[in-house]
Amino acid sequence: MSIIDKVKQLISIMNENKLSEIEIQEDVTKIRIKKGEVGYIHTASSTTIPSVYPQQLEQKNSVQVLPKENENFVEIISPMVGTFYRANAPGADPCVNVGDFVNDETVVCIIEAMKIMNEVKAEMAGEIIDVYVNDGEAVEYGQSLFRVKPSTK
Amino acid sequence: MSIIDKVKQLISIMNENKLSEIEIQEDVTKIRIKKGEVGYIHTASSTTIPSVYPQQLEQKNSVQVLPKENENFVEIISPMVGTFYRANAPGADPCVNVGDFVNDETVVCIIEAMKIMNEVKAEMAGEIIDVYVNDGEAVEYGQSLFRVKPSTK
Amino acid sequence: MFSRIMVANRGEIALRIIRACREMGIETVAICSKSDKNAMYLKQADIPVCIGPSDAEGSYLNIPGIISAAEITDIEAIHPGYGFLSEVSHFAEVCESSKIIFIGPKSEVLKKLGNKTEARKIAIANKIPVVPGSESVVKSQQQALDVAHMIGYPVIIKASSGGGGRGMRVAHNDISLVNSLAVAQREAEAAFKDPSIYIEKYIEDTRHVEVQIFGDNYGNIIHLGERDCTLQRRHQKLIEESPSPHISERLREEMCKAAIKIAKAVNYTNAGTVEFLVDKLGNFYFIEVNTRLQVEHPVTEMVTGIDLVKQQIRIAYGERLNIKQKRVRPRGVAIECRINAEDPQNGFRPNPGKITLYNPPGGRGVRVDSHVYSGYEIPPYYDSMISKLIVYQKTREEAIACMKRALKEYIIEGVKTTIPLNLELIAHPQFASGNINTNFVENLLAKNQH
Amino acid sequence: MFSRIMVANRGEIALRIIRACREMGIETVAICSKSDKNAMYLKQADIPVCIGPSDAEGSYLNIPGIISAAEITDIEAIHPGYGFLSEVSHFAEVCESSKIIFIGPKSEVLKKLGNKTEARKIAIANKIPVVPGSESVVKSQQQALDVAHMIGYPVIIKASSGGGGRGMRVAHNDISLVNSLAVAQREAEAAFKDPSIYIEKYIEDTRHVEVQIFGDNYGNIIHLGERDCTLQRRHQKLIEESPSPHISERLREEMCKAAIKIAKAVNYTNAGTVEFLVDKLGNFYFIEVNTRLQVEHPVTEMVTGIDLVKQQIRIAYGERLNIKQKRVRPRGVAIECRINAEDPQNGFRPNPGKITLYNPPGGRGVRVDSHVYSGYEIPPYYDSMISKLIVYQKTREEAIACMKRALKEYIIEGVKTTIPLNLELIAHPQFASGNINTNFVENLLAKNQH
Repeated sequence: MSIIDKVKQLISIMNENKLSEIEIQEDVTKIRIKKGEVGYIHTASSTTIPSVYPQQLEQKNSVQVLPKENENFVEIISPMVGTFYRANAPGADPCVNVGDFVNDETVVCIIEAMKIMNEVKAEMAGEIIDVYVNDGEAVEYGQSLFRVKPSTK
Repeated sequence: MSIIDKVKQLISIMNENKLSEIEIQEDVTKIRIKKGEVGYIHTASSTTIPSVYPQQLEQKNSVQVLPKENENFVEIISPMVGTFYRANAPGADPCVNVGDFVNDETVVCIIEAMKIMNEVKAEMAGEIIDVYVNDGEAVEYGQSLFRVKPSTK
Repeated sequence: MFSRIMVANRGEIALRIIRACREMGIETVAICSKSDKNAMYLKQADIPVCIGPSDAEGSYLNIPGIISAAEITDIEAIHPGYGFLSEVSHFAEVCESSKIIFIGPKSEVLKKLGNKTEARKIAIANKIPVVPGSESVVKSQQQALDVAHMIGYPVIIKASSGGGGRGMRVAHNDISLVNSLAVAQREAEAAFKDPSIYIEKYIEDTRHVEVQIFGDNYGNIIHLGERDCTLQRRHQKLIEESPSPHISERLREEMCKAAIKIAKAVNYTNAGTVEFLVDKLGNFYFIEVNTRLQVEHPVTEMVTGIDLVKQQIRIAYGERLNIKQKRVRPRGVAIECRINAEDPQNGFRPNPGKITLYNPPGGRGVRVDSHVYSGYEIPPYYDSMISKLIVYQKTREEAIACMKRALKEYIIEGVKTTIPLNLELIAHPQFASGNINTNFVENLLAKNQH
Repeated sequence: MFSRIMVANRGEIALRIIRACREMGIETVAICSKSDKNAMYLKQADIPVCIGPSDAEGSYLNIPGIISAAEITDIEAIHPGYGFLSEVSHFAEVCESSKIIFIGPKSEVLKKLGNKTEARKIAIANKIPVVPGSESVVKSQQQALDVAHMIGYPVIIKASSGGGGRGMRVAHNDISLVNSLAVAQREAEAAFKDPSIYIEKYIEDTRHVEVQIFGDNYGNIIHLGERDCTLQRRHQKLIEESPSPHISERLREEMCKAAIKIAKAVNYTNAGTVEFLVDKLGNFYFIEVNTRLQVEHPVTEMVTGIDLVKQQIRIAYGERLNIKQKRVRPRGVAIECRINAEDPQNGFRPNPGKITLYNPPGGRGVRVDSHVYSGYEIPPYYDSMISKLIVYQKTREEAIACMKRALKEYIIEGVKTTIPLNLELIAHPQFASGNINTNFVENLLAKNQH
């Protein structure tokens, strides 16, 4: 059963039972549905969750899908903590610039950790839209480095 | 199915079913959609409020309207802390019994506080349906004493 | 030992007393008003009894209700906490005549010391220095002016039955004295049902230092050192500490001796506090005796290692004081900050409401006395104090550093609190130097506004 | 003093160290994994740095990541806390070669004492009694049987690189020894990447007593008294206290002397703990040295008044020990309960999840060391300990009463915890009597099931 089918089935269960909210989690699949009717008093979803609460979004790889407003873009994120360099060597040209097209194997930057220069690859195909970090700046694990417009397949 | 298609499908499901929120997660993909309508009032409702939270229900007088399921009944509540007596004097008949009809001025019981006998009046007209407290038992302020079916006017 | 006692109070001090009882194996009856009925701290009591409506008149000040609840729950003693009925001699009298032990001094001592003019006379008779002023209640405007002219301006007008800094007004000349007089009397009438006022020389640049005393029913009286409560806003204490950073060892000894002298003069029993003003020259003046547990008692507990509430209960039960004066050796430094739900942006107006997130500080050297929690609704009917944060360290410098980090950790969302004000005060170099007086906070607040 | 140090740990101990630094005016860099990134305690650090994914291998055990983060944040020293890299000599070595001060003993001391067979040899050479057993790593099944026959059953199999009670198995005869051997080696390989094991006589009816030691870089070594950690479940400590209710004054002195002897033998620096078994006859046996801060260090802090973490930092900076041995005078009684998010109904399986309501106890004598709060999500990747509740009172009886009331006050909703188990243990008459051994908890749990 596809996830959409599951959602549909859940909604009919909700309607039958006059539920206002349902949340299920199976392994890595999580579904949460909520109904609000006019005049209904309901939570603004996360309103009761203070800003300090942890949001656990695990990244399995170095590419991150951006939320709604940027649905067409993805980000290349840092796979380690270290110092970000745009070029392979001091004085050399940057590995990539805005407007460059990259593919899975394109080296987009270098991150130095413990005197070791680690190449970071794009791991996707697309166009570099933005570079978030300046040359020589420190980056942490999971930090966004580049914004990329993926190539349509 | 692309993520965009999924989102579109989910939104139409939401519209059809008047949902206010939907959240799904599959592997590393997580989608959450929320609808807000103008003029909506929302609070944390009661779902997130633990049982220990105070509920401030002020009683202005000694009559209490019961919640939904008993909409046709009201309660006479204790105006003070003390010892509950059903009769005016030891051995005497109870002031009221189940089935008796009372009015504003009917004395329904006595509450002894600091050796003083305080008469409690019905402050309403109706039929005594139930007596919650046994003769000689301690009662606290605001405790329900009698259930009454009010006379229809 | 008692098997069951009643706690006739609410909030943090009720919880404080319930905690002591639980540790002593004594059952507790906790009274509450309608609006406190579901407060979480009541779950720590063995028997919670709702005795009246939200307003304090009908509940926490309702003597017949309290005694009636005491009778139906069959308790042996009542701990009144602070505030509410704790210093009301009539309440102690009613307890005494109902054969209930009032955990505090005898009613006649409450009566004697509760009237400040009387207390002052006792001090004078015992050669304890007092602030120059009217020897008794000022009855007319002319008498007030005469007293003011004799002792010289500025003068301070105080309510005879006052307490907690309420009902006090300073006058700098005849006109302000005449004006303040009427207002002070009206305020005293409203707050204490007693319009009597008296007049004292207003001593500027003062420190507020108080001595904790303890007496048993067998004539033994000791002191547990002093607390410094100089940091006040409108005569309301904000930050208290022990030992006082303001006084010399010799002055400390003199004041403690004076405190014991007054206590002995009235055959004082149970816990009490003798309050003094100290001027910048190191002269001290008796102000009054607080015949109850103080809000700031934890700082004394930290430096002496003595549990004041348990001690109160033991003494009320009839035990002898098991602490010899020379074995009371305060060590280290304790500081307490009062956290009030008040809005500093709005003249410190009480800010009741729901605490959406509550996360108290913890770790080494930190004690929190509070009854609130995430989701607690602060009722609008009572005091705005919602927590006391106490730290204990070896030195004052370390205590200040610890208080600073604890205040920074303290999270209370949903209502405005005095945490930022406390942080500003505790981090102020003048506080660190110890060179402050009772006007420090108001001067600082006035400066902040410019 | 250092101006900036890194805390290479997570949870309550990271918060504990950050608190000490804040009080000392030292900036902190706190590393975290992806799943701890938004943990509230990180807001207390000056610079939080996410160094890797949720699994500890990629984050809290990721030496290159930690050193890289140290380089970009320009820190002077690293506090490793307990667990994770705290006892990994290679990590201390890397720090040393990167000119970063490792807040702990020197790497060669970690290496020497980290291997239990080595540590045992040092003890024997210094005439400290040890449990009879294999003098070194047991390499074959036959060797294991030979050792067992020589010292007699029951015997205990331990991982050379083990710690925290993991990788231990008791065998009562040849068959169970042969079976346990293979399992123990596999477990040791999985847990510590080192399958080496050794065998000791299993001493029944034992108490676990450990001595806190402290050395500076100038050869001064002192002890801070003992902690009793007899209350364990599967070799995992549950409740710790100081002083030990099990030992005589003479035994205490002997053990403390032995601890210092071992520390001197290896030129021990910074904080460490020498662990002993005590049998019912009052004989003691050296087990191992924990070359780091212990989970249960707060009980020593309470009775000695010394902040162990601040002391560690000062000594690592190069300060001399400013405490003379004879001025260390423990007073009072401290007890700690570990609160784990575990389900006692399900074999104490870790119970991660969201804490919907969190309300820690407070008041006199109560210390809470915890990083959690209402709304905190316990990640499933790490240790299940979410809080340490410590009480401090004058007598053991009072400490037990205080712990009882504090545990009863403690509210953690949303996940199952060991609070009820702690309450059962602390309220048990046998715990009060002090007459327990390391099997007490398991015997009690077994009894509960019938």
